Amino acid sequence: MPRVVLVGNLAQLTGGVAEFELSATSVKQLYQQLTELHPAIGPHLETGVAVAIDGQIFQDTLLEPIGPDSEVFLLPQIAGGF
Amino acid sequence: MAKHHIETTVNGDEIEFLCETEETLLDVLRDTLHLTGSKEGCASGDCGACSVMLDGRLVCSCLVLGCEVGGRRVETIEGMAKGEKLHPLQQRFLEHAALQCGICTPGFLVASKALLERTPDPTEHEIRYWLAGNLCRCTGYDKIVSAVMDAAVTMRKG
Amino acid sequence: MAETMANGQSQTYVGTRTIRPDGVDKVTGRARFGADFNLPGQLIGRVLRSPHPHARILSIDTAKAEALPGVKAVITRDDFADQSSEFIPAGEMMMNYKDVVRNVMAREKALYEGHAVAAVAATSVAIARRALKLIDVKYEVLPHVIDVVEAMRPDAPLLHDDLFTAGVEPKPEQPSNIAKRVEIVLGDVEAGFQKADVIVEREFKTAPVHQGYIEPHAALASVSEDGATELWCSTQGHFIVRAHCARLLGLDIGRIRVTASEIGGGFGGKTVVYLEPLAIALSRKAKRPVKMVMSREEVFKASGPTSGATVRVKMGATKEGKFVAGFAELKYQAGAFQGSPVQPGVMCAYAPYDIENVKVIGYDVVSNRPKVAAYRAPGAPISEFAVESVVDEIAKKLDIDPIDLRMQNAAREGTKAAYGPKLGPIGMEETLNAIKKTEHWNAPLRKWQGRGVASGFWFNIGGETSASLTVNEDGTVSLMAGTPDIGGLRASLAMVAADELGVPYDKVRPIIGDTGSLGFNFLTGGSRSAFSGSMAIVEAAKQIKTELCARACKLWDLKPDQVEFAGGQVKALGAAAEKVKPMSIADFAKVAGKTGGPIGGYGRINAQGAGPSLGTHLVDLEVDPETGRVTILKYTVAQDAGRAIHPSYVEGQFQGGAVQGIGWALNEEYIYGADGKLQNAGFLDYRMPVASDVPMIDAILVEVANPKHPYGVRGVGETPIVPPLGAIANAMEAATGIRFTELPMSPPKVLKALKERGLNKV
Amino acid sequence: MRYEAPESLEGAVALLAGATGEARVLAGGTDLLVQMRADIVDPELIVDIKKIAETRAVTEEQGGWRIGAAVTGAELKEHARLKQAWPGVVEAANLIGSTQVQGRATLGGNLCNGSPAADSVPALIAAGAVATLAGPQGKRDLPVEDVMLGPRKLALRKGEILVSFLLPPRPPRSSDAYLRFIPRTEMDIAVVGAGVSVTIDGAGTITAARVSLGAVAARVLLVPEAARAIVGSRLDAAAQQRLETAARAACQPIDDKRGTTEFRIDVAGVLTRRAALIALDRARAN
Repeated sequence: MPRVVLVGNLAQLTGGVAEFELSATSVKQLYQQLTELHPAIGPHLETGVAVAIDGQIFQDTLLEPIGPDSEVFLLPQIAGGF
Repeated sequence: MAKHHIETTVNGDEIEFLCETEETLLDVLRDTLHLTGSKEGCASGDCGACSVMLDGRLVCSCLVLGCEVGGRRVETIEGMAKGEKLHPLQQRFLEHAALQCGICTPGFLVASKALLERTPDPTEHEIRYWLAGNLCRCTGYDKIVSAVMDAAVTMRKG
Repeated sequence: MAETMANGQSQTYVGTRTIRPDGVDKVTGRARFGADFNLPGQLIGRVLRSPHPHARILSIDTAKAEALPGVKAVITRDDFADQSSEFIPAGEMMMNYKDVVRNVMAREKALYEGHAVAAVAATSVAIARRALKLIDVKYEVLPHVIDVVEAMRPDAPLLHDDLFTAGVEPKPEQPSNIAKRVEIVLGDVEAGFQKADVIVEREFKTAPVHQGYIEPHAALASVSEDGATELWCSTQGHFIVRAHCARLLGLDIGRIRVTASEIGGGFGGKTVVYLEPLAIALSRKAKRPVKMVMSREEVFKASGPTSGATVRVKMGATKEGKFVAGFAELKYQAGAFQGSPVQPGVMCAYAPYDIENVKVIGYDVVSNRPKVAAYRAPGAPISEFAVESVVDEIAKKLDIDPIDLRMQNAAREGTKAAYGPKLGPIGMEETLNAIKKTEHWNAPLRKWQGRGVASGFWFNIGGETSASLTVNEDGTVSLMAGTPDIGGLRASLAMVAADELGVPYDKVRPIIGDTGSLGFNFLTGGSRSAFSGSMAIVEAAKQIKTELCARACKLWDLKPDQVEFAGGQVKALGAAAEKVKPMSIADFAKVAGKTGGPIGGYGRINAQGAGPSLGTHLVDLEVDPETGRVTILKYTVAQDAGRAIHPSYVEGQFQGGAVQGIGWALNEEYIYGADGKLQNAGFLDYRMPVASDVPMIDAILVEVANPKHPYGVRGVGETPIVPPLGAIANAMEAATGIRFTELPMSPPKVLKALKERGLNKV
Repeated sequence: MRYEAPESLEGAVALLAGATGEARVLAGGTDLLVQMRADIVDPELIVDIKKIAETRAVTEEQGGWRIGAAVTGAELKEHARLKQAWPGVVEAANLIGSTQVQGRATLGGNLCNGSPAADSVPALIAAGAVATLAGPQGKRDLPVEDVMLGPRKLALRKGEILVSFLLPPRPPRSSDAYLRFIPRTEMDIAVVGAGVSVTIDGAGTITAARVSLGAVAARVLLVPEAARAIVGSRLDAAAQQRLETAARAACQPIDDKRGTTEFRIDVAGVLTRRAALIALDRARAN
C-alpha cells in the first residue's frame, strides 16, 4: 500500500498524525480517503497542496496515478518569483 | 500661459512642437512626438533609460526641459540604425544577448555610442564607469560590457 | 552543430546561441512596453496615496476634485465591493481577496505609507495632479510598527483585529500580527544534536529589498458602454491579471481581454495587481480609456518588495563533517497583509543537503510596510543565506574545505529532501565540482581580500500552459505563447519549434498572445516559462506531425505505419519510399486547403516534473578596512540548467541573479524613519549595483538532464539569486575574520564591526 | 510657470529681481528638475542662464582661471590645461552624477543647490575659489565658503545670480585633490567629501594648505585647523595623524539614510589624509 506523509502544518488537521498507509490508486482517491478519516483536512486538500509522488512534485493534480509501493508527500504549494 | 513653440532637430529631421514649461524633453519625445524608444525609469536622472544626445552631449532627457531644446540637435535611439542597417552596437547587443527584458537597452545603446565616438578603444574599466548611469537589473552588465567591447573592435575596423 | 538527443529529435537550434526574434525591436526602440501604448481619447489616471504608515480613514471627500474641469472620474474604496476572507483559487494561486481589494484601495485603514486611498482620471497630467490635491481625506493617525520582531510583541500596534495566528493549536483567542506559523519536521532534531560533535547557532537579520525592475508598473484600460473591457499592461501573467480584475470588479472573465505589453523586468514583482483594477474602474466610470503609470517613488512605496527577516539557525555536525541536525526559526515580514514567502523559505533552508534530522519553523508577520510580492526564488535567499553562513562556520571549526564539506553532505538523486520527498537527479555535486575546477578557486589573494563559496536550491515549477503553432500558407510557422517573455522566452520556444518541425529558426515567428487568443496560462514565474512553454510547444508540434502523417497516408494511399515524420519531412517507409517523394512542411502548406484545411497544433498542458536547479557561487572581494567599503573582485557561478536551450540567455540569468544578490548582500535595503516613512524611495538612495560596481560574472553551465522534460530542461531563473548572500558573507569572514550576520553589509556596519575589534587600520 | 532664457546678465537679474513669486535659476537642471517633479519646488519663473556668455566660458584671468557658473562637468573634464592646474576641482566636478548628468550639471548649480554634500564645493573651497555674483546693485565677489549658509540657504540676495568662479593662480609645487565616500562606485551622493590643496617648498615641506570637508555639517566646511596641522610638515605619519584628528574634530554630521554620525566622522579623517597624500604627490610632480 502507498505510504502517505503530510509535510508541515497539515498534520494539525489530522490530530497530529503525519503518516498513513492508504489503498488509493490516484490523487483523487487519496484525497477522498484522507477526508473520510479526517474531515478537517478536506478543504485544504481542495485549495492548495502540492503532491509529491515518488519524488516528483505535482503542483495541482487530481488524476495522477499512485502505484502500490509509491511514497506520497503532501506539501504546501510553491509560489514562483521569476 | 500659452505653450512654448519650439523648433528643433530630432534625428536629423526638423521638428516643431508645443510644450508647457514643466514638460521635460522626455515627455515631449514620448507623448508629443511619439518617440517612445526613450524610456522613463525614474524621472530623476538615476537610471539612464531616457538617454539621448543633445548637441552631441549625452544627457538624460528627463533632466532637460522641452523648451530648452529650441535650435538644438536631439538624437534618440530611433535614429541609431541607418535604413535597414543596424548600428554595430545594436548588432553586437543582439549577438551577445546583451539584453533580457530590453527596457534599459535604448539608453545603454545611446550611451555606448557616445562613448565609442570619443573613446574608440575603451578598457573594461572605462566602459563600466561611462555606463554607471545606466541601470540594468537583468543582465548583471557582463554581456553588455562584452558587446560594447566587441562593437568597438568592429567600429575601429570601420 | 546538429546532434541527436534521446527523444530521437534532430536538434539544430536547441543549445545554440541564436539571435532573439524580438531583438531588433528592442535595440531600435520599437518594442512597446507598458507605458508606450496609447489610445485615442485616453485620460491620465493618478493615485492619491496615504502619507501615514497606519491611520484610520474617517472620511474621503472627492467633491472638489470631481468639480475640477477636466476631471472625468474619481474612485475610492466605495467603488470596490468588499470581499470575504477566504483563500480561493485565482488562476492557480490561492488569494484572499479580502486583502487584495484592500491592498489596491485602502478601506477602513491605510496600512502603509503609499497605500492607495483614491484615484482620479483627468484630461491631462497637470489636472490629475491638481485633482489629487483637492481630495480631502480625514485620517485618525494610529501607532505604527515596522520591524518584524517588534510587530510580534503582544503589545505591538495591531494591523488587523481579525487576524488570528493560523497553524497553532488551539486557535489563539487574541488577534495578533502573526498571521501564520508553519513548520516542517524530518527525523528527530533533538536526537540529531545529541550526535553532534560541533554545534553552531547564530541569529541573522536581512533587510527587505525591492525587485528593482527598471520599468515602472503601467496599465491602460478601456471599458466600453456594454462592459467589454480591454486592458494593456506590463505583467508577468496577463491571465492572472484577468482573474484578479474579474473578481475585484465583478466582471465575467470572458468580458476582459488582457494584452501583456513587453515587460521591462519583473522578477516576481509583476505577479500581482496594483494599477490594473484602478484603471478599469476609472475607465468604467469615465467611459474613456485611462492610462496609469507609476512613478519610481510609487514603485518603491506601493509595490511589493520581498521580506526582511530575522532568522535563527542551529546546525550540528560530527567531527568528520557529517551534518546530523538542522534547526531554523524564520520570522518573515509580510508587509501590511499576510503572505510572506516564509513557506518556501522553510522548505528550502536545508534543501541542498542530505540531513536526517531537520526542523524548521516559520512565522508570517504583518507590519506597516507595503505588502511583499514574490522576488526571484521567494523566501529562499533569506533562509539559505543563514544556513550557508553556518555551514561555512562549521567548515572553519572542523578545518574542512568548505566545498568538500558541502560535497560530503550534498543532496543527490534519491536523497530524502529536507522538505520531505525523495529527489530525482540533481546537480549539487556537479556544481561543487565545477567550481573546484576553476582557476578562480585557486587564484592568490592578498591581505583584506577574501573568498567565499555558497550553494543554493530552488524547486522550480511547471503548471498550466497553452501554446499554439500554426503553419502558414508559405510554410512559415506562427508560434503563440501565453506567458510574458521577460528574458528571451520567444527565442527559446522558437528554437524548440524549429527543431521539432524541422524548419529554419527564422521561419518561426513567435508572439505572446492575449488572453482571448489562447487557453489559460499561469504566469511567468517559478522559473517555469521556458520549461513549461517548451513542453507545450512539443505537444503542439506532435499534433502537427501526426496530422501531416495522416494527410500523407491519404495522399499516398499508405497505412499509418508506412510513414514517419523525420528531419522536417514526412517520408514513406520501406518499399513505398521509392514511390513517393517526401513532403516538407512547406509542401503540405501549399496543399493545405486541398487536404483538410489549415495546419496547426495546440498544446494545452499542466506541465509537471519541474526539476530543482542547484547552484554554487564563488566570490572574491576586498574590504577597505578604514571605510568599510567592499569591492567585488571576481565572481563565478556554476548552476545546473538541466539543458540550456539558449546558453547565452541561461548565462544571463546566472549573471543577473548574481548581481541582484550582490546588491542584496551589500547595499540594498528599505530604510524607514521613526515616522514609519520610507526614506530612500528612489534609485539614488536605493543602491542597486551599477556597471562599475561589479566585475565580469563567469557563468558555468552544468547540465544534469531533467528526465521529466523532453529536452532535459530545468528552470534556471531563480536559483542564481540564492547563493550570493551566503557566498559574500563567507568571503567577508575570510577577508576580515568577522562573521557578518546582518544584511546589507553596508560600509557603516562593516566599519563599525572592524572598529569594535580594532581592525580599522590598513 | 514662465520660462525665460535671457542673453545678458542684466536681463537675467532684471527678471529675477522683478519676479513676484518663487523664481529659480536654471543651469544644468539636474537638481531643479528633480525637485520640481517631486513637488519640492513649484517656481513661478524659471530663468535659464545658459545663453549668457559669461556663464559659459572658461578663461585664464590674472594667472588664474575663471569658470562660468553654467559650464558643465563634461566640459571641464575636456579642458586639459585647467585639469593640469586644478585636478582636484575638475575631478570633484566630475564626480557629480553619471556621464549623462555630467553633460548637464554645472559648478554653479552644484553650489547654488545648497547641499552640504555637493561634490565640487569642498574642492572649490580648498582651492580658494571666489564666486562672482551679479545683482541689481552690480557685481560682488564672495569666497565660495561664504556662499552657502546652510542646507538650501544661500548668501545670494534677491535678484542676484552666480556668474562665475575665479580660481587663483597656481603657485609652483602645488596641487589639489578631492575624494568622496559613497557606498557604490558611482551614482551616489557623498557621505563624506574631502578637498585638500597644498603647496610645498623645494625640500618638500608644506608651506600652505587649505582643507575643506563636505557632508559632515550643515554646510561645507573650510577647516583651517586641519590645514595648520600639516603646514610645516612633510606629511609624515605624525602630521597625518594630526590632520585626521583635526578633520574629525571639525565634523558635526547628522545620522541619516546615507551614513551614521560616527561613520561620517571616522571616514572624514581617512579621506582627508588620503586626499592630502594625493595632493602632495601631485605637488611634488609639478
